[in-house]
Amino acid sequence: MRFAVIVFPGSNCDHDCYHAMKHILGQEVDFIWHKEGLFQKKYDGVIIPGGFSYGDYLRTGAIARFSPVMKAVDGFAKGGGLVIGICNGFQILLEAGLLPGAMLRNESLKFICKDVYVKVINEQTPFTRCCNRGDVLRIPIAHAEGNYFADEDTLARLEDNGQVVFKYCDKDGKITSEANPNGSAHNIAGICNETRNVFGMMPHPERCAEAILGNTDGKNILASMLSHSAIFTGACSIRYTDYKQDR
Amino acid sequence: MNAKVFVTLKKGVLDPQGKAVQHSLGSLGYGNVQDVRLGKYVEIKLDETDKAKVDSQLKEMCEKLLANTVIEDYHYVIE
Amino acid sequence: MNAKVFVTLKKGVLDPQGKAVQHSLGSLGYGNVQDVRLGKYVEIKLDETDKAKVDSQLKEMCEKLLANTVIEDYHYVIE
Amino acid sequence: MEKIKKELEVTPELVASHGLSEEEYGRILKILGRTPTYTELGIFSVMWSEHCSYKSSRMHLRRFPTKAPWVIQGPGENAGVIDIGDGLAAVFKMESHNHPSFIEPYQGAATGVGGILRDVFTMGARPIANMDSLRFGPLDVPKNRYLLDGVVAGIAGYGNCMGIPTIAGETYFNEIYNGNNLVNAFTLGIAKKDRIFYGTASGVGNPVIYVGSQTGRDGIHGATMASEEFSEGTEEKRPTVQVGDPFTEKLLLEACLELMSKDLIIGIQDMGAAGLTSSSCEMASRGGSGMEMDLALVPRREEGMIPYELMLSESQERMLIVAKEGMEKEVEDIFKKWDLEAVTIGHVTGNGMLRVKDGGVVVAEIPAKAIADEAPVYDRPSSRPIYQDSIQDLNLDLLPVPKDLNDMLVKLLSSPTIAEKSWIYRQYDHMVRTNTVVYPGSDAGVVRIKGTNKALAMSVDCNSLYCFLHPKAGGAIAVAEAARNVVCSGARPMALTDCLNFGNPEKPETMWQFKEALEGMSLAAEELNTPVVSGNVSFYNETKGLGIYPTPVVGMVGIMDDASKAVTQYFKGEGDTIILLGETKEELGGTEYLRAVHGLQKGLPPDIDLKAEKALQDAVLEAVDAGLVKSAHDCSEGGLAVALAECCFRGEEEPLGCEVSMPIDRLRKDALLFGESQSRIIISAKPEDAGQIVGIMSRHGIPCSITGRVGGDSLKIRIGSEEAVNQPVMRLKETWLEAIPKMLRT
Ligand SMILES: Nc1ncnc2c1ncn2[C@@H]1O[C@H](COP(=O)(O)OP(=O)(O)O)[C@@H](O)[C@H]1O
Ligand SMILES: [Mg+2]
Repeated sequence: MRFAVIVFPGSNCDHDCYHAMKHILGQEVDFIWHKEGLFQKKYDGVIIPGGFSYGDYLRTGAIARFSPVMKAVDGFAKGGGLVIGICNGFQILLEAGLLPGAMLRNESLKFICKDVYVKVINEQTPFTRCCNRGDVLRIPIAHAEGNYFADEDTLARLEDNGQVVFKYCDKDGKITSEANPNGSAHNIAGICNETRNVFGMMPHPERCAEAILGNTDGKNILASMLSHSAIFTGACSIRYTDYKQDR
Repeated sequence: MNAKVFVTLKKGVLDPQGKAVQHSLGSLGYGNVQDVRLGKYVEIKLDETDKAKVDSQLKEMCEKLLANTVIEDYHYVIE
Repeated sequence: MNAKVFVTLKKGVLDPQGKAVQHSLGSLGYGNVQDVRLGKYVEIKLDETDKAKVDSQLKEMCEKLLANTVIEDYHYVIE
Repeated sequence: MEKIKKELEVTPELVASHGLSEEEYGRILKILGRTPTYTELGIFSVMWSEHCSYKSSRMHLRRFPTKAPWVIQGPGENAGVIDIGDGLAAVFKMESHNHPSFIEPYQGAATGVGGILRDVFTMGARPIANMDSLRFGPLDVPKNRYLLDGVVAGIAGYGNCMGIPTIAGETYFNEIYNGNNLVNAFTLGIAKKDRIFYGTASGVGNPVIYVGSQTGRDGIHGATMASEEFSEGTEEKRPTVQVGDPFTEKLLLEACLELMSKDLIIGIQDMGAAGLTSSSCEMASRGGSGMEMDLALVPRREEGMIPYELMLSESQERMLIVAKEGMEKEVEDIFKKWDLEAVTIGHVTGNGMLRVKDGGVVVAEIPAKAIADEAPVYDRPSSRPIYQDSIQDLNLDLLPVPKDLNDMLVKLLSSPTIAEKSWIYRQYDHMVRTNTVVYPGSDAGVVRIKGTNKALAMSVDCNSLYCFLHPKAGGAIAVAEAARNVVCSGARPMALTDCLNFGNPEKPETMWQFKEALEGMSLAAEELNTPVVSGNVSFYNETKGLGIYPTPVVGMVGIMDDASKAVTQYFKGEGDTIILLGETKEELGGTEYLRAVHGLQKGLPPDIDLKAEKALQDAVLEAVDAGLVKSAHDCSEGGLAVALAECCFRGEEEPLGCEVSMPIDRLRKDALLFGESQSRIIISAKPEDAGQIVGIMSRHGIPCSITGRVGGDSLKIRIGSEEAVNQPVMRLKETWLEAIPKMLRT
């Protein structure tokens, strides 16, 4: 399969996503510079990586959503293509209106980098096929604005439609306010659109997809995008290749 | 022409930064501070003399970029 | 009483945010935007009716907490 | 000289206000053979400031060992470079941003990180890890809380936005830093060994290209500010603080690395302290050439800037490049792709002169070598402080051993210097780039090198109280401890960088401390075979005549061949055997125990036997290599008891208890528990491997005792038949975790 990793000025998890998809999951991956208004190749999935696009100046994701490449992403999504936005990528999808809601500063007002636990609320999405409902995954967060906000109606709709994919929880899977690292409404860590093909999450699955880093929980999410295709239906199987230098 | 744009969090959206400032002011001895809300203040210099045009431009800029209307309100003054 | 405080970067101090916003407005087609500066806007509600007192308090608050006069200027209006 | 533009007239008052001595001014007159122009005066004053010229330290820095077969580039370039095999090199350096961080903590710290990052990527290396070394006054002073808050947010703001993980650091609190906090930032990058770039200008006619942000009036005389004491008037110098723009720097990084992957340039240097002045003089001087520039072409942010300001501005996020002739367009295109300016402002010449024009008029013309290399060098007088004997004098007989040693342990764990630092490092992205194998919280940070099996371990260390009480021992211990931390993670220490923070060098006492500390560091670096490859000196850390403790911070870098063998300090499993390596002596002088619990900063610091240290490090590496070591942690501040507690706390994991017994000894019990004897490491291993470990240790001549086992809910330490410590480990951990957040909430 072939994936596109979008690179905005200020993206900094682009190399990490590339590494995970290419060297850990063995897929074809291209970097796409944000000035490209059209995809030159056919892609099976688009990844909007984390980082600080445009320095996060003004508001996270606010400036990036106007980059030419977002037209291509929009068209790709409307055509049913898989789009995953991680951290800053999630923030960009919100600003672009591809997902509902907005991000506020973390309740602590501080940047937070640490492992958190998330619970799989909906396993029937292209991004959670390798998970079971109720699974608890340990995945790191690293953000200053991950405090998800939406009005009550929107939140109710998200919950009813099964668009809430991950919620912050404790180690045992309990969804408590202590386990909420940033103040997110309903402990939301990740949501998808109604058609399930556009997905955003604050935690970083690409940071925990390799044994050497001590945690492979994130691989379930990245690999789910593969199992969506004809090649990988059914049980999740993952090919490994030796990682090469990605510099 | 010059414009000043004010972007504030909507009523009903929690403002933890404002709360933190209020708390700090309290511990500095300003007990009479009842509420603090934090927003953004944008000064824009436009090469334009037509006030009506500036007005409609500013409205667009706010809606598109300067404010996220899911969480923020805005207003502006033209000088 | 209510007060509005404006904190802006001093003249000559680099304003990376303002620059980024200006650039973005430019590519959105607002070529007539000549300069953008980004600052903070603070709304403060005070349980106080003595305007002179409010004035001197606000000045102190700005100097001590709301602005860092090394790089920022401030002004305020009392309503 | 009539072609030189008329500027402000240079008067004796103007010379004095530039911080130049009469003798220095005389030297300038001799070099030029005439009165300098205003711009030239500015150029000399920044280049000959302490910060840029190292005039008080230069002759002493020669003492450092700087060579080893794996050293590719030692001190003198933008950063040091070592060979790490597989065709790769590690490029690293540390730098101070003390004064700016005191005046504007967020921006001061942020631009410190920005500056050190540029030093590293200007050599063609992609930065992969940062560290920070911080010192503040106590947290019960509101100003210090404000400084800590701003500095940490500034480091986070810049490093996180750049996408470089901050994987380790150190933080101390002591009232001596009340008026002078210290903020030292370290960056390490990786480059291909045969693609290292240097700050050099050569090839007559080659274009000189300015890239990056526009020039504003930022930080004019920042370098001179860093070379002065703080006084009442310092507040007025405030506009010398710059605002950092990490977003632009990220673009600059990517653009420079793209540029360097092609064959387009001769040399490149960042515009750090003294901006365009230092980059142009130093590049010309290193290349043995001259340079001519036209300031009218320099991109600027403000109107009406004069040549003096353009030459001295310290606007951030800028670089100077000497490209190959004819490649201007290619260079410009790369920068354009990243939305950055690249402007050809001059060319390399063959006459050795730095010639600066403003439009058609020459405003400065100076031999480049004279500014860069012929700066004054001072052998400043030094003498041992008269107070030295009295601070070393400690009579333990006057200090009874406390009855409740549990209570002492709790007090130590809540001392902010020992307490957990996650309030700080949680704000730093320490995982981005997906290389971090060992997170902050253990002895050293570890990053794997993608494309190889290797990893690099790194640590920053300095106990400045030791350095105050005995600068030579303190300097040696800083090196030894940094290396020991690296060894505890399973890596072999290879080379170090330093940041030498001291008081006013015009005081003989400061110079004595400086020379002694350097001697100690040199001896240790020699013995441990870890040459000094880069560094930075920060003098004048004084306010109203009160200087800081001598604080020579060491950043050590080590290599491990197999990243999967990285070791952390945390106990791993119930039933594992605990082994204490090294000898515990009755050494309480300079300890955190005396300082935090008894309010004494006195005595002689612990003794350091460098041969024993080396043997210990070799032995531990052998045991790690054999796969025998499950955890390793060195004893530092707080001694054995605190080190054991830290092994039990296990970072993010549930804590695990342990039971340890020590034989009855002639030592005082508090010295046994909290003394800070050097060259000690606590390791844990499977019980069946203990014998083999003891074998290795005895072969290396390392004192070694099986002292206990991991398990239970409590930390128990027996001395003979007495239970000296017995505390629920969960409660201890909470105390330790909560100490700093609690102080910040007040
Ligand atoms: N300012 C900081 N930034 C990042 N990490 C820090 C900082 N201060 C302390 N740490 C981390 O906290 C842990 C404890 O630090 P320290 O007490 O200096 O350890 P040690 O005594 O073993 O050298 C280390 O892992 C260190 O990297
Ligand atoms: Mg240490």
